[in-house]
Amino acid sequence: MSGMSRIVKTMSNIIFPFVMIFGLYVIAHGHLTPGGGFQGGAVVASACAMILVAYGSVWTMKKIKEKQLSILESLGAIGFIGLAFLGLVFADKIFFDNFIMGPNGIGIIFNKSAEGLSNINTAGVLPLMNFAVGLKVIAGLFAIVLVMAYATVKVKEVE
Amino acid sequence: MNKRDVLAIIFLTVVAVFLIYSAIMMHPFGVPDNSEMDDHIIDNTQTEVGADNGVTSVVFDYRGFDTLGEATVLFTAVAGVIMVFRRLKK
Amino acid sequence: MIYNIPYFAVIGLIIIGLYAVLFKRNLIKMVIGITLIESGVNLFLITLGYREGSTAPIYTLSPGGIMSMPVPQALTLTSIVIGVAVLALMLSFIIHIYRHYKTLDVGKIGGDEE
Amino acid sequence: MNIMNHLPALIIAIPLLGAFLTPLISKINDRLRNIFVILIAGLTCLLVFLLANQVFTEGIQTYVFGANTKETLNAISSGTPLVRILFEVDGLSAFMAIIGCLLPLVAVIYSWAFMKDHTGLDKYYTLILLMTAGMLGMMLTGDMFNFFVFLEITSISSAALIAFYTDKGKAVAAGFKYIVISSIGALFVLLAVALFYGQYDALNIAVIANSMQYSFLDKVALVLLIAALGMKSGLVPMHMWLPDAYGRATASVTLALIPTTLASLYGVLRVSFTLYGNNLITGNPLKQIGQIEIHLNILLAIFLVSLALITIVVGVLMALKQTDLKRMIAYAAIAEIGYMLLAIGAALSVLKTEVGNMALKGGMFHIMNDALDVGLLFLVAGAIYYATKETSLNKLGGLARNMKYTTVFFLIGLLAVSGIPPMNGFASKLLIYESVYQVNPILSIVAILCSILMLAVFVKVFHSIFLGPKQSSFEKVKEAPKSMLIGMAIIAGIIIFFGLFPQVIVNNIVTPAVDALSNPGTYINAILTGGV
Repeated sequence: MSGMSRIVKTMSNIIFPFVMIFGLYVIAHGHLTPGGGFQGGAVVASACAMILVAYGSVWTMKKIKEKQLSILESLGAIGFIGLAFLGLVFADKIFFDNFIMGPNGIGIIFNKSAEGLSNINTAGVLPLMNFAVGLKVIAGLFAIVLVMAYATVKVKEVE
Repeated sequence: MNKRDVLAIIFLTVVAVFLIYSAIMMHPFGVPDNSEMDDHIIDNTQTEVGADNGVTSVVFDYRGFDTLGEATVLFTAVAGVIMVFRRLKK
Repeated sequence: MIYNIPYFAVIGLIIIGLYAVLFKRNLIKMVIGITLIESGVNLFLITLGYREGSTAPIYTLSPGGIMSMPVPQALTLTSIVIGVAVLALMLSFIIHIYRHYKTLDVGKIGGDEE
Repeated sequence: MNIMNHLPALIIAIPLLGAFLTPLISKINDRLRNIFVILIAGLTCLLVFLLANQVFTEGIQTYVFGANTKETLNAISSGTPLVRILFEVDGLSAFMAIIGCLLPLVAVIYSWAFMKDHTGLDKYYTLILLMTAGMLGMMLTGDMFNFFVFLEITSISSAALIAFYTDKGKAVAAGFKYIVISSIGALFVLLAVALFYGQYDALNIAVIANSMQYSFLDKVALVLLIAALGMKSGLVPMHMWLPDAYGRATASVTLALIPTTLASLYGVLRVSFTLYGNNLITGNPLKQIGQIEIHLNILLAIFLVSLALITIVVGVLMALKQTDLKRMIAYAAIAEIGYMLLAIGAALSVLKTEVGNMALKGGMFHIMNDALDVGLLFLVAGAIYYATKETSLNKLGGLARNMKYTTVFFLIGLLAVSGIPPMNGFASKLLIYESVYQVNPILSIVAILCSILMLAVFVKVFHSIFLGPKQSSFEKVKEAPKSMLIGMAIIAGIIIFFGLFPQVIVNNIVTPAVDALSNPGTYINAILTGGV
């Protein structure tokens, strides 16, 4: 797949930052409004998939390899399970403990309880976990789409 | 129609009959029988977890371990897809 | 009884999906069938959490009143992500099968290659 | 932080962390990665043994994620609903977890030499660790939805691993078949979970079991669960995926696949003995039609025994006519699953008696023995494939001269799988024959006949592969490399140890599992009455 016409490329260039920002907004406000790491990650990954469709998988593969995405995904997963492990170290010393909140919490940021005004600085580990999962989902979904698109290109070349 | 299709039709009919009967036996839509667990979460999400979003507090705190599993499923699928499309020669 | 119509929609989706898996010979159509079953089950989970006249279980800008149950929504979220993962793996298997056998007919795959 | 208090969580978290780190470590060095993966698998094994020891000495262990376990259990006993996920490990879970951690460890050791010529090994090791975490999660969890999530992790990673030889269409087709079967099965499980949730607003196994009403919806859920999990454990009307999957995967993957099928079998046991166990044990009739009382345990017993007999007979007969070594062993594995079910079904009809307990002991012990015996045979098949690049029985021959150790290991596996005295298979099969004979002699005779037939099949195979004239094409065949021999030696050693001292194993490991099966009340009370 060698990419689509110039109109499509230009339009996706214009739309891409808006979709990206919307996705990041959904990730960042996961603990306040509908959404979260998975949903926002899927939005950002769809923006990346749009670029993939517009420019073609061969071009995209030159810019970013699936191995780099795989490492990014590993980092997201390690961040998520690492937050769960930190619960073993701090506060109540329980796996998956929300160690920032609670009576024994060590909160510096995100330490406020919900105040009715929807303060973003609430909910303890939840925003951090949202970010870790968001990173994981962006990298993971984009890696799947990229690898599958690239593989189907090769099928056509063989024929 | 061969033998396999006949068996499949019988199977489908039996499943359909059982499921329709279950739907009639279910509690009416919008009026759940029990809701202690969910009421507990709705009442306590702001004080225990500190999140305004009840669903996120379930996803990442009350049932956070499920979410770890879910993230692992996605990780598994990505690893599987990349492995299936790997280069075969060194 | 009339209030149970959402459950019948669920059953419709599951039965159509099972029909596609059992009778269709094209691999892609089988995968579509599995996705239909999965949508049916997800819809069932979501309908279980609804309470009449309820709002979303989110306190931000909440209009007040009763809230619907949050657990089924979380479960559905998990099951949707799992569904995406399974779908991705199945489709990549199909791409490979097509490369090897040059067909998507379920009866012609699995044997020795041409 | 005392590690001993966090064992159930660490058993899942350590392999998961290992799996997430493996892609990063393989950037550095392949050798380092292999060592790292073996270390992680070994550490998991160690943790499982520690946990099993705790369970066997102190009773049921629970772990609540994200909250203090004791406080949560106290709150439940005073009426607060249980919202968090918890792990509950009783004798049965610990028994299965021992199998589930041991075989992947051997598979990883065996892979070092066996897989070294292939690409994509970082993903291969990642997936094996994920599979280990998935099946251990299935065995330890006390939450129905969590069970579904781990079921999916296990089946996705197994499907990807079955399709590892992507240059062969057959392997990919087998992987596709497996993923279709298991995703439909998993959706059935999810539907059953949703039915429970809709009625009781609970997801915990103990809580659901406690409030079980045996309504029509519960029966639909039981059928869905047994059908889905039975399909995944390879019972005969739904076994078609198993020979393909076992036969086309690499030998090390097949070894790790065996405990995943056993994890599904664990699901069947957990559902029928704990979730629906109250009725099973108290023995109240489900329904009374005139003079005839319909008991749940008799119904289940008839269903399971007939399924088991079909499974044994079909497995052995199909094994007879196979020409491919690995497919033949796969059919033998199906027959072995039949033996376990036969014992469990027979025990259901005479629960709470001496005979019932003996049958359960035989069945449970046989689960462990089957995993080891069939696993060893698959490893030997893998070694033969590694040396000769051939699995067809018609072409192999005269390998005994060049592959002495492998021959010995095959002989051990052969004797064990067909139940000949010094091996472990004899110990468990003897228990099964004795107890089943007291329930119904005919069942026992059929089982013995099939066992003899199995011996005949394997002796024939042994003769055609290892004995006979030396073939010119196999003259330069060498013995398998060291890491493969070590892997086979570990399993062979355990087999012989179990065969020589069966009483030690039965008393220390199997009996707690049998107690857990026949007393579902303890599993439920451990959660609902504050762990007292």
